[in-house]
Amino acid sequence: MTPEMTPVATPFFFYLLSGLAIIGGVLVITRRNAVHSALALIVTLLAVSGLYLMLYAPFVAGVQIIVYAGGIMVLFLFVIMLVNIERTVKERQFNRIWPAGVLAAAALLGLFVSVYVKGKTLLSDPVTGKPLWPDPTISLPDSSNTQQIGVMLYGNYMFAFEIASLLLLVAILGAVIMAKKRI
Amino acid sequence: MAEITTLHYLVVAAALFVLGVIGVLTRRNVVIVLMSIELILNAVNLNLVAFSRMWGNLHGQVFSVFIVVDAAAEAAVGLGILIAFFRNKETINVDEIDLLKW
Amino acid sequence: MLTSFMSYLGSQFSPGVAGNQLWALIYILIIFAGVSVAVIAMNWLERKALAHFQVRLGPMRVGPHGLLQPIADALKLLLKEDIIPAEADQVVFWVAPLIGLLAAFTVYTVVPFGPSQAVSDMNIGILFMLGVSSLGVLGIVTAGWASNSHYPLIGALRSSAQMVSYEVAMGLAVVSAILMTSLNESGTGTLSMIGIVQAQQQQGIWFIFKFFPLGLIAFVIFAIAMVAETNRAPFDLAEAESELTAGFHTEYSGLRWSLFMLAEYAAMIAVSSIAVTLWLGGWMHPFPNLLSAPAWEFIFSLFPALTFGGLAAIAFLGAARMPGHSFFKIQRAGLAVFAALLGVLALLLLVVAIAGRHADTSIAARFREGIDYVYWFVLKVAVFMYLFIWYRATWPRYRFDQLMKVGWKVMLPISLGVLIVTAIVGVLVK
Amino acid sequence: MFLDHIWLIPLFPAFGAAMMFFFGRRMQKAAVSTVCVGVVVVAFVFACVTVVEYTHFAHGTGQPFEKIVYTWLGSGDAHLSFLKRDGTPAQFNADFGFLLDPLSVIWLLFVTGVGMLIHIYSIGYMAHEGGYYRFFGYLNLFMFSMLTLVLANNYVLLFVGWEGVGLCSYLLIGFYFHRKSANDAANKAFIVNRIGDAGFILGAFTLAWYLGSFRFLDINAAARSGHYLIGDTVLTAAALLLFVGACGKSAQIPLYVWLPDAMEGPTPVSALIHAATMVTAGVYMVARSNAIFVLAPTAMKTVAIIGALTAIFAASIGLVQNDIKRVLAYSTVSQLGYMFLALGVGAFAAGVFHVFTHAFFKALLFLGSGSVIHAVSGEQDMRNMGDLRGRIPTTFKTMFIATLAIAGIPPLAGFFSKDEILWQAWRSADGGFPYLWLIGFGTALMTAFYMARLIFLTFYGQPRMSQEVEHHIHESPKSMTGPLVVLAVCSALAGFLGVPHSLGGSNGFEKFLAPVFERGTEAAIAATEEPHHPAGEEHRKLEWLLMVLSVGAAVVGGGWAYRHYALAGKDYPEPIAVKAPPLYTVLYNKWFVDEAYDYAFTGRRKLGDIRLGAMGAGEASSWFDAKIIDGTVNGAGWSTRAVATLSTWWDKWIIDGVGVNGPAILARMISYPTRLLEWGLVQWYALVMVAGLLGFAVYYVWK
Amino acid sequence: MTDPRSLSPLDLETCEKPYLDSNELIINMGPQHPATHGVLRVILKLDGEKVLGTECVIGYLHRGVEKIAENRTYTMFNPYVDRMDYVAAVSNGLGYCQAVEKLLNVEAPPRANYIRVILTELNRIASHQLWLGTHALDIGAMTPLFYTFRDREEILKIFEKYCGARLTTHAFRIGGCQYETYAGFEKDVKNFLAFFPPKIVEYEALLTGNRIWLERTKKVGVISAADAIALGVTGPVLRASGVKWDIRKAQPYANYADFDFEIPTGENGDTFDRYMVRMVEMRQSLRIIEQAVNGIPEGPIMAKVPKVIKPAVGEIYHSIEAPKGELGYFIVSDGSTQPYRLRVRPPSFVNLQALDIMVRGMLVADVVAVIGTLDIVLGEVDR
Repeated sequence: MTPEMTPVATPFFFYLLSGLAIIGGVLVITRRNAVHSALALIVTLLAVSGLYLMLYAPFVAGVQIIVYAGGIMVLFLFVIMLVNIERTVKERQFNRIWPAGVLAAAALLGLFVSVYVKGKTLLSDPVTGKPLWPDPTISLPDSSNTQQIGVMLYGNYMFAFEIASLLLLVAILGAVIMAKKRI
Repeated sequence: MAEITTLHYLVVAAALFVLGVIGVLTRRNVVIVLMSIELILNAVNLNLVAFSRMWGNLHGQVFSVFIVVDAAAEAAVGLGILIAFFRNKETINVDEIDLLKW
Repeated sequence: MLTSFMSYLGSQFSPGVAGNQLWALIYILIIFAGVSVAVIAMNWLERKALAHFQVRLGPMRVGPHGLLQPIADALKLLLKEDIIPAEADQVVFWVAPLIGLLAAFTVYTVVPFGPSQAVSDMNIGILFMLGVSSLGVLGIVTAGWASNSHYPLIGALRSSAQMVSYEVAMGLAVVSAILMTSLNESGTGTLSMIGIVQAQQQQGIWFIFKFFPLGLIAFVIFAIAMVAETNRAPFDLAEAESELTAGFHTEYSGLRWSLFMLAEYAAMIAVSSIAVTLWLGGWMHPFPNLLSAPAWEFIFSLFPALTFGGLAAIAFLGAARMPGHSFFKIQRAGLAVFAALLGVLALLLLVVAIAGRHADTSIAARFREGIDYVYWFVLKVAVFMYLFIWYRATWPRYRFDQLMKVGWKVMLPISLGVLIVTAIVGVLVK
Repeated sequence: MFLDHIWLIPLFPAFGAAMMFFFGRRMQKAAVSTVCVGVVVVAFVFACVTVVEYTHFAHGTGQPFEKIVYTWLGSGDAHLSFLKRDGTPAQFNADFGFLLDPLSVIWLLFVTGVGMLIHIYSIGYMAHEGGYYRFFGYLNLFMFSMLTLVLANNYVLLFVGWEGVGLCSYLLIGFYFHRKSANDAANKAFIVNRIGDAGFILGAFTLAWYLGSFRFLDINAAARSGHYLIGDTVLTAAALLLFVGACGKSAQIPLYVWLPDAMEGPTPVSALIHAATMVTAGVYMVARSNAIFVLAPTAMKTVAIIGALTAIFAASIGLVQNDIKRVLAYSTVSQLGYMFLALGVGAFAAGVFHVFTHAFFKALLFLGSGSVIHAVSGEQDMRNMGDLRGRIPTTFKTMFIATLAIAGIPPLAGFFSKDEILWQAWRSADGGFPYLWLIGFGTALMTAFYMARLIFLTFYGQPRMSQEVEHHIHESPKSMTGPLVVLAVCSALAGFLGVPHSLGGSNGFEKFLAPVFERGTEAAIAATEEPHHPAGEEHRKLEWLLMVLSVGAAVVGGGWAYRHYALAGKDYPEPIAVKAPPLYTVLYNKWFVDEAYDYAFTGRRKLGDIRLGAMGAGEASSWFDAKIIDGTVNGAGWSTRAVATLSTWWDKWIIDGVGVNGPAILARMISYPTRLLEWGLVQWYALVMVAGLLGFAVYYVWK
Repeated sequence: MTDPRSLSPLDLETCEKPYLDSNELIINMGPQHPATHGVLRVILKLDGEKVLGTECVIGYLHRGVEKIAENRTYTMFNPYVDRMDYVAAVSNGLGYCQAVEKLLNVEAPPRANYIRVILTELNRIASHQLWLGTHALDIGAMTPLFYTFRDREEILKIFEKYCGARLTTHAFRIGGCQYETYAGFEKDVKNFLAFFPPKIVEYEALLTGNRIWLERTKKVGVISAADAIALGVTGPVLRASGVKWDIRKAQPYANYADFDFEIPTGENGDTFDRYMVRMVEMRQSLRIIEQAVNGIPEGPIMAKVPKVIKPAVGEIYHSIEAPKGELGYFIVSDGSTQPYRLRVRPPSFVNLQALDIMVRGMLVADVVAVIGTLDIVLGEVDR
């Protein structure tokens, strides 16, 4: 009934949001104070949520905001406040093997880049000749996105859904028991 | 600015992933390590959703919902362990968490 | 631009859906201004209403009957020294009120003042609303932490624990209302705010009365949870002045403090809007199923004019009843001018109502409809605002453990039960 | 109309259980019994009406009725499909569906009927116990699970019921949870059953993988289609796995050990769950899968042999037990063995018939023993009873009838079903089955002996209880004796449903069940080779001869017991103990099976110095850890020390002289790579992970 | 009972550990705090929100009243006592005047006694009203404060008309009253008697049945009778624990013996009982006032007191039932015009001792409620 939302200024928003996300990510891993890191992470999460909206995944975007930004990050902030940080702020921030870590991460980045480059040019499907990363041709109706995800969650992914619920239950119990004062 | 393709999203996700990996591998503060793991998971989610858009079905989005669930569980348990640990050792530095070494 | 300007007036959709960026921008501005004004008015109203609950007059000096008091307050707050404690975390201290404010105001992008009178109609409207309003916690937590002081820290922990706990009951109550939207032929519900109101329109009933008393219970739970969610009395533990001086904003002053207040009141209006949308039929006038004849439509469309007319009359009466002393000359004149303004507004509304009385697609009719929608929506929200004030005047404050007990042991099971029963009844009815 | 709402039958008790779960704590006892017994009565009535309607529906053709309420697992979506063994895709579908055919009709009727009677009985029995609502809630939950099991139309739903009854059994055995023995027994039952359940679920999935469905009708149709040869390996494996499940649930060798211990539960529970209904679930399941078993002769033989062995084995233990409920428990195991014997020799109908009659008289025996225990203030040891005949007459009379029935005295129910089994065992074509008959015959003899022993020790002889107890003896309330009488009538008359041809009957029971057990094409050919009704006079005479023999055995066994126990006073001698003391010891200690299990599986006992079983494994790993790993570590330490000593020596005597720090450098070079592996820094491990990830990715991208 | 002496004092050194296990937090409540009724400073040791212990720091309002007395004549000192419990100035004055009268062996005339009783009981109501308003405000109910202040105004008007002051009344003189009642005094008092009962109903309608109020007050700040006696707690706090002790009945002064009234007691010694005791006390005060105003005799209002008060050498202790409990004056006279030593036994000061055992194990919010329910006035605590 409603017309599909037509994306506006897509490139602009994409670069804005991804820029925010990456800057946030950089801040997360560089700040001394964990609270600042957490705030930066929130920025990243919200930016990623915006990217989901651009990808016609409003439900995932909503879940991202509610669960991540509203739930998990509050938990993080809570914990950061509980464990005192005055000492850790003054200490060395990186461990002794950080060059190795950065090197490994750089190798990983190189891997990604090379795969993407290859995927764009070489790795096309030999049979159909289609590239590995086709441009999105089939448009998803985002007006019924939530309904469809619901149908899939309760249909195809029934087991996974149930197991996820069980996982959450176990996590709750585990977290409660571990965070208890006296075990 | 050209049109935004799937690859663009993948590149962003790769960047976030690598940032997360750096955080996990180098930071000493456990809380920040955990946050870096959230970054990694987010990068994966972004990939999944981008692929979901690319193929025009919703499986990727459903999976990303599951990953969010997983992240919530991971954060809860991880922080629980962290608090329990902090209570005993009064530190939240990864390289001081090496009791099993002995 | 003109076409884009005019095209919206004939459109069935909210500007966000129709892709009309100009109008979306206009709406954002209108809503921002409107909410700010509403908060200011609410400030005055709260002081006056609370005063009258407590057998006193409230502000009387600044402007007639204290009408200009909020402006004076705002000026005072703007001019106050902006203190940042030396030991505070400067950046976070600075950012915290903005987070709260941003969260409170972003919610309004999906508030449906009418079927096309909204910034946008998101597919995940209610989810978005709950999510973004839950971000307000972050502002409070960071404010409490950044102050680097004990009272704010306790206040922040209290309030975030409280908001997180009550969010659960709130969400479940919301879900039971959303379930009700799926009772149509296709069997698919909707999360869109406008869709929810339209579902009520199609089913010809406000959800508060649906499956009596299930809808009512869910509504009551939401109504309680939203008070807790906004940290208002009797759940105002986070800023319990008798215990924690001022809770998380103890160290705040001046402009920053006023931002917190702005956020709090904006959040109150926002959650009230959710309640109105989900259970009280949104923009619909009362008895949508019975009184839907054109004659009734016309009568209901006279309400805005009547309301403003009534307000104008009250203001005139007030002006007339002012003491005849020359000290009151200016005040009397001011009130008279205010009354005259209200009267003119009433006349304008009357003209629009009469000009647009035929339900055609003329601009006047569209205008009339829009005004009606916004009027009824705002009226219902105003009732909630009054309730907020009333609660504050009547009840003592809960203790923290009692609050948590109520949230987890009373509200959560009830809302879960209501959700389950609603689902069962919904299936059976189908 | 009722047939269409067959899914309501299990829901009635479920409703009762839910009521108990949510509100039971606050309800009066009267309200509890009204609700809980009420729902079962309603279920029974509903079941009866449904069955009547079903008989009209089926018109004697025995056509099954299937009602699928909704698709429970899987959505018919291609994403949930899997590849069958033969490579064709199949749906993973499990419905919430109900199947009514003659087999489930029989179970439905006696589960609800006997269940109802036992519910009524429990009102009186449990009147003074704590946890009243809990007990009835569990019972109702059990009824729900059992009915789900019986009415399920596929293996998955059956498994739900299967696990449900297992859970209820666990809960009810451990009902007196403050008694350690009850808790242990409950745990034992649960754990032993898990072993069986593992087999069952593997079997069910094997079938689904092989035949492409969980639905009984699909599986039966496939099995009977003739596509599969007799002796098909996969089907044999599946049948054996299913039989493992049946062994667990129905207490067959080697998984029978839990059932005698399960008598820790309240007596009505023993009657309902551990005698009449739940333990026959295994029989039901095997009977339900008869189409598979028919295709797997090896499995059939296994079933028959295990059944026969269990029968005689348990009966032999029952000969000398003193606890009244334990005797009955071993009797149950033995009778279950009979049933499996019948199934194993292909006489499915006979097995089911025995389940049917056994449900009545064994429930009656248990309830009667409950009544006796009730009368003698909770005493369970028969050595402390005696001469109760005149004091609790109703109980005595009904129990006597039941004893006659189980011993196989004509014309009571047990006679017909047991003789049918023995006859089928004798008659079956495959070689070696007369031996099975012999075992069955021996079992019958023992059965008569130990049942008569129970009766005589309990009701005859001289009173051996204490004065105080004797003073308290009283007949049980009406709500307890009522069910006893009804069950006694049933035990007396139920046999006439299946009077064999040889006695001029029409064997209506077998006819009724025939559609369920019809053979498929392949199997039918095999079946035609042996005529189904050997009408020859020879056969009839043989059959009569066997009957006379078994009745004779019953009389002999009973008579022997009479000789030794009828006048038993205090310190009466046990005949077996007198004649063959070692045998008595072995029997009294149940062939030392529990001990053997402790040695072999749990490891609670040590075999010499070695511990086996689960604890043994733990101990072994502990030993491995302590000796090998720590030894290696210590060895490394020792060798390091040695190297260090050496280097000190070297340093002192050689380096100082020569002036080179070589050994120290060497030691560091040796230690460095070791340290790299076990640094203790989590991020190092993560780094290794990333490196591994990189390696894999590089390999796959550029291979 | 828990011996209050067995409670270990707050160990400030070991508090604030830097790690989570202890989780102990030191919080300074006051002296600038909305709920400490002035300048009380309470140091709270908290485990999360749970109170592990308290330490009251007092003296921020110390003015050396007792020392001042040694440098003033008996008459000159009279106004100073009004500044101690400034919400119950009349009671303070009554106690002092009666103590000096006792020292001088002077008896106030009957009419003066009647006036004294009427004013003291009015003052008791006023004090309780102020307590109710602030107590409710501490617990979060804003509205009662304004209601009680509105009604307290009526009492203050009577005071003002009688002696010209509203708060620090200085109403009585040694030997009687300075002022004869003004014309219409009795009418005013009777008007008040008619005016006030519906207002108590109004307060109770706001609070007594209120669920939140009940949850906040019941089982909060419990103190047993034995503990209360051991600590020397008096007044409504003691009576709420079930001890029927009221100086007006136990050692009647002025002419309280002439009046018929009851002593309300509680059972549980919790905040709610103290609330109820005070509510009933207000009604009982009305009864006393009614009897007094109806039976007020004619006659002189001053006894014969020498112009220069020079009591004989000796010492005297006299106590009265002030709104907050037993208010006692111990005066040592060396025969001069000034007291050699004057010591006040203030009820607020003594009652404040009970704070610690009342709040241990409770939550922060309860500390506020308990401070409110103790009804302390810092002017009296610090003197």
